[in-house]
Amino acid sequence: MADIRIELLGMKLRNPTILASGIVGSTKASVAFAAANGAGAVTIKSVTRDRRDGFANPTIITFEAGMLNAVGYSNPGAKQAAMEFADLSDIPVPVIGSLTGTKTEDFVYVMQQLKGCPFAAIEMPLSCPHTPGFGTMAGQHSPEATKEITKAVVKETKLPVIVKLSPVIQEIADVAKAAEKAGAAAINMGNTAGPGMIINTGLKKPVLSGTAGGISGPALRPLAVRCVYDIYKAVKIPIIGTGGVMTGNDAIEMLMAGAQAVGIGTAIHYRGIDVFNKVSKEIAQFMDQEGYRSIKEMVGAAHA
Amino acid sequence: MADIRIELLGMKLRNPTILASGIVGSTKASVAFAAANGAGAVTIKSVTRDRRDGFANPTIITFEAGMLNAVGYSNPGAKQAAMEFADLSDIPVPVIGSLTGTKTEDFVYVMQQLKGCPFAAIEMPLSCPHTPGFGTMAGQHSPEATKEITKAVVKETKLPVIVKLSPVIQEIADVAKAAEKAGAAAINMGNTAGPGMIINTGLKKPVLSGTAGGISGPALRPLAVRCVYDIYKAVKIPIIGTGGVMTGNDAIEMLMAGAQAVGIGTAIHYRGIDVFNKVSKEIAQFMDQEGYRSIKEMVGAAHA
Amino acid sequence: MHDIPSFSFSRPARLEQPQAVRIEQIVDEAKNIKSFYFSLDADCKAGQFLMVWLPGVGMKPMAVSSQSGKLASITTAAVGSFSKRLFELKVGDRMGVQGPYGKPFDLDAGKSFVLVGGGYGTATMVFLADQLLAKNKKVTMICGARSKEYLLYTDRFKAMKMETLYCTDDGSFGRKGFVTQALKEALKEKPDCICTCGPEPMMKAVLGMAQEAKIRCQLSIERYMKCGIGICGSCCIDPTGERICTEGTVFDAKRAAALTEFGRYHRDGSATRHDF
Amino acid sequence: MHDIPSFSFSRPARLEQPQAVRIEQIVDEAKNIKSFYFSLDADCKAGQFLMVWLPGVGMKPMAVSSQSGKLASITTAAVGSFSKRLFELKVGDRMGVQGPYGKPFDLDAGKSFVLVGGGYGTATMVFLADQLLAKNKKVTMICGARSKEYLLYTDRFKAMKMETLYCTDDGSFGRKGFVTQALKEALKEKPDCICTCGPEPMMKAVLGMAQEAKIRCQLSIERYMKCGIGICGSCCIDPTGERICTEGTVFDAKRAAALTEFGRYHRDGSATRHDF
Ligand SMILES: Cc1cc2nc3c(=O)[nH]c(=O)nc-3n(C[C@H](O)[C@H](O)[C@H](O)COP(=O)(O)OP(=O)(O)OC[C@H]3O[C@@H](n4cnc5c(N)ncnc54)[C@H](O)[C@@H]3O)c2cc1C
Ligand SMILES: Cc1cc2nc3c(=O)[nH]c(=O)nc-3n(C[C@H](O)[C@H](O)[C@H](O)COP(=O)(O)OP(=O)(O)OC[C@H]3O[C@@H](n4cnc5c(N)ncnc54)[C@H](O)[C@@H]3O)c2cc1C
Ligand SMILES: Cc1cc2nc3c(=O)[nH]c(=O)nc-3n(C[C@H](O)[C@H](O)[C@H](O)COP(=O)(O)O)c2cc1C
Ligand SMILES: Cc1cc2nc3c(=O)[nH]c(=O)nc-3n(C[C@H](O)[C@H](O)[C@H](O)COP(=O)(O)O)c2cc1C
Ligand code: FES
Ligand code: FES
Repeated sequence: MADIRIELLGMKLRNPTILASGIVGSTKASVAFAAANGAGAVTIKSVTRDRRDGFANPTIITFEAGMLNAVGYSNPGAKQAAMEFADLSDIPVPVIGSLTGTKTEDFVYVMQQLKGCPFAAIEMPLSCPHTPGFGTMAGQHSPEATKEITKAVVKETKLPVIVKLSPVIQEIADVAKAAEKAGAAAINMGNTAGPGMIINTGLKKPVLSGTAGGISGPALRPLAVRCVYDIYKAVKIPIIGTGGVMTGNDAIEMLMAGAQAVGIGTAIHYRGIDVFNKVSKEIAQFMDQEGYRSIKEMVGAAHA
Repeated sequence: MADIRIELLGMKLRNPTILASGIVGSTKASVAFAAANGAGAVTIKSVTRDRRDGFANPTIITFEAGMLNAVGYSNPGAKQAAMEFADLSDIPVPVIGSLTGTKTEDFVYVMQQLKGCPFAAIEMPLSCPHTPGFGTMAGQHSPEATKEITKAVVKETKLPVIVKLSPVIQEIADVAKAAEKAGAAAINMGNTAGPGMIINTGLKKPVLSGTAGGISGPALRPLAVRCVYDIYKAVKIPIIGTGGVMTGNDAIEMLMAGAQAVGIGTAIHYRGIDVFNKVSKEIAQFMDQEGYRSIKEMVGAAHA
Repeated sequence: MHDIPSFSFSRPARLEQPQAVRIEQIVDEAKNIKSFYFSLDADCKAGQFLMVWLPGVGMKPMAVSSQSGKLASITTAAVGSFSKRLFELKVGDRMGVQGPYGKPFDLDAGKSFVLVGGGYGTATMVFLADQLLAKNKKVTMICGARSKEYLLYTDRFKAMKMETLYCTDDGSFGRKGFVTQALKEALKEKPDCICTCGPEPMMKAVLGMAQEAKIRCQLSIERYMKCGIGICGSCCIDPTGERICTEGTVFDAKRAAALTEFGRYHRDGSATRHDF
Repeated sequence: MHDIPSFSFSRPARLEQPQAVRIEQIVDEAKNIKSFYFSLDADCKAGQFLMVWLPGVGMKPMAVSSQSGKLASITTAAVGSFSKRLFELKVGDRMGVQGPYGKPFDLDAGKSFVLVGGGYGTATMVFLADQLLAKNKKVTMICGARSKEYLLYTDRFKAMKMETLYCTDDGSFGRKGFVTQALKEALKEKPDCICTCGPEPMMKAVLGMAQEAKIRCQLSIERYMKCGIGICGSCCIDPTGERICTEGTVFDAKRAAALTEFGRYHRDGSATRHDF
């Protein structure tokens, strides 16, 4: 069997699949569950300064091409999260902390609160498309804002900082370069697209209580792959390719576009919690058949 | 059976389905074929100043959630198109001319060339996501550029001018308002999203020769519906909802979001050229079951 | 034509979106408890739940309390903003319904069953009784409530071929006392399996008795639910992280006993902890 | 569970994307004509075509010239940039293949068939002969070429249970003259159906003869193709607008005769008209 282990930001991963932020992940047990089902690393659900209930339900629905969500960063707040993730010793894979905020100070505050948690890296979405005050709705996805927030958080921690971008910007390379310059250790490309809306024609209403929500799953993949491809040409820091990865072949598309690892979220709905095991197996199968000996050989191969 | 006829920009349509631009449409015969299969109106493929071969093949592929295309505005140029569409008397439905360009002068030039063609309206995409020099790659989707180009073309013709927008801008209402102010008679919302990329993992290359292409079909629908919903709140001119309409229910989602008619392109691949007949029948079926007597009653219903 | 493995997988056929259904019948079951009947084009099993959507209000998980042909029902207790708005609906009104979700009870866990229900958990138990009786199982139903006016389905139970034991805290109907009392007696007959759904302290007590008596036990557990489809994580339970909406709602005694959180605390929609 | 009609439709199961295949065998068929064999996990029928992708070069429609089990082939004439690059490939190299597409010949149009092929159109005819013979039909093959060195499949034909008539413009092999000459003679035996694929002027002549003789006729027509799947419109033909890739490639005499464009002009990738 092919060797599918990777090294990323000093983390040793048994395979290149990473649980994406916000798909389960509010509790230590929930990320442990993904780890028990094969994830190479896991990301917690993003934490904000204060406790948030998020949008009222419905918050998550599917359509024939993927998923729509407008959860709205529900989380117990930084202090409670710091307690929840204080001890990660029984989780067998690296745990990535995720934090977000409406203002730069909030990002810094949450980072300070989470300092005691034994995370392997810190991720920051600047890219949620559907929560007022956050991400693209607050302009955090511009090169300028990306630089400012990244700089402030990098100063606050010794951990590698992963900046998570939005696929909605066509000039995505500019944003990635801004993050790199500001000290980001890696790019997660990226968050959900849109936002999109589904209307129930019988009840004549948008289904999500937030009316519009981020698009994930198969519908998102070509967009995410293109963004990874564009960023790979622009920056030297590693890329985590996230968006619509369902199968080993999808993961390899991401790798060939330039990612060193892949985030997986929505696929849990399509293929079950053990999608991490399944995708890892499929990657190995592909490598055996095609004669690759390491994941590295495939990274960026589509650029040759 | 419910009455599914509509009036749009002075055109009388037997049903609210319109063949979208660039899905067949380079020849009179090809739009006649869509009309023969039930389209309420048809749009020709966009015409540019000079003849264009567009991108090399592959130009169109599908993925599990939709379609990717990077055709690149191949067309025989304004003069030849003017001859092709000089006489439309044997086409039983309104024909909408479509034109585009890299500069405002080009839009005006093509408009002048097509003056002799008996089109019922003129549409202009300012929104192609994958052709260098055009649409979003040239910034034509900004409110400012939209205003400038729309003004210039509106001055040149007595026909109603439909401006076709890109779903990639989150503040889409601003663009629609700019178009309305500049004299647009309607908004087509809208063009493909992305662009996206598919990599063939065996050959290690992006499949489209243009590397990235516009995303259409089911993957696009929630994005397009959300944009229609946002625009409906911002402008008074009618909206044509285009993007991923596959079924009668999808069409009604568009109507309830605020569209008065729907564009259909990619669905021809999923359901055949007679998708116009099928969707029209399904709309009527829905109306009968739910007790609607006219299309108008459904337009914007999701805003109540 | 693939030289390359394509790793196809079967996509879920169903869209996880609420569908508009029309309320066909509303039944007053008890004080502040109503059943809503509507036609549902899906097969439900006892232990499963539906997501019920009231536009502009919310969407909440509700156990299936019956299904006969296409007619299904939920039984709701009026406690807060959502359930109170649901109570305002009339026959002919519409609501959104999505599902069913969750792993159901194992109907083949034996020949004789004792069912223990409390509060609106009885909704799950009456539907389970329907399904067990259809399989010719022997069923004993034990229902608990504060007082007579809170007892559910008394007419439905009467029409079913099983023994039903009522317990009320104030003795206003059936025996006075907790369901555990009645269960103790019922266990003397050595049933093959105990099934329970209701307030968590009650279920915890039932679980303890079942383990002591070495009788098989299945529990339908509730946690805060947003998505119902295994994505949001709001229903994940400590320490395994299992999703009640997907790996549950039904757990057997062994798996339930491993849940350190069970009977002790739960989380709300922001994942903030609350003790029972 | 739908109160609302859901209008489901069956989605195409296949992704219309090129798949990487490995070239297993290359056969020199004639001057500047080669066949490429590769394994294909799809059933092809005569009259159908594949889209062949060479990354960085292009993607072109190519008729299926054989299929036996999983091994299929195309036969290509080296004429321009794409075909010349294809000729540089070696056994073991990879290319992309997508399809097959198009409506095939009707094999049940009779008991006896005359097949008329010219140029690489013979690729379609030899595959059709394979399929007709497998159905125990009587087949007469008529092949035309400029001269002996351009004649295709002479060995393959020899091994097939049918009569083959060769015509060369210069008389260097078989009879001297056009295929129409040979067809005239073959029609004396009153075949049930004529099938043809080749240069359009040739097909137009064959169509005329078939109509005159009142014999059923099927033609495989070519037009510029980009997508192969009925979307781009580059293959739409006047005056009906039918898509050769989807409503074709095979037309019967009546439908073909209605095509005012047939035998007169065609369009290139920009939809600019060119006369034949
Ligand atoms: C699997 C499952 C089955 C259920 N079946 C029924 C049933 O058959 N009948 C019935 O009346 N209720 C049922 N519930 C509870 C129901 O979902 C609601 O919690 C209840 O209707 C109260 O909502 P409310 O807005 O009216 O009151 P609130 O005041 O909003 O809530 C009252 C309490 O209900 C709980 N709750 C609120 N929202 C949720 C939620 N989304 N998920 C879980 N718990 C929540 C909380 O503990 C809260 O304190 C079930 C819950 C689950 C998880
Ligand atoms: C249904 C169908 C089946 C075909 N089968 C075969 C076959 O079995 N063997 C074979 O050698 N060729 C076949 N062709 C033609 C083939 O697709 C190419 O046209 C040919 O290979 C020339 O391409 P080139 O780039 O080498 O030359 P070019 O110099 O690019 O083109 C030469 C001529 O080929 C035609 N052509 C070019 N591109 C296309 C295109 N995309 N679609 C249609 N015509 C085009 C044009 O008339 C052009 O003038 C078929 C075409 C069609 C439509
Ligand atoms: C229900 C849901 C909740 C999410 N919450 C977060 C979040 O809290 N923080 C974040 O960075 N991304 C969040 N995301 C985005 C995912 O991490 C991921 O980037 C996106 O879903 C695309 O990947 P996928 O197609 O594999 O799901 C969320 C996505 C979903 C579907
Ligand atoms: C192959 C293809 C070519 C297209 N060409 C054009 C074009 O020339 N002009 C234009 O305005 N839109 C063009 N479009 C966009 C469509 O008109 C339509 O806006 C888009 O495909 C979304 O609708 P759909 O999902 O129904 O296809 C093209 C789309 C496709 C798929
Ligand atoms: S309710 Fe969302 S994971 Fe269970
Ligand atoms: S080749 Fe595109 S429609 Fe036929």
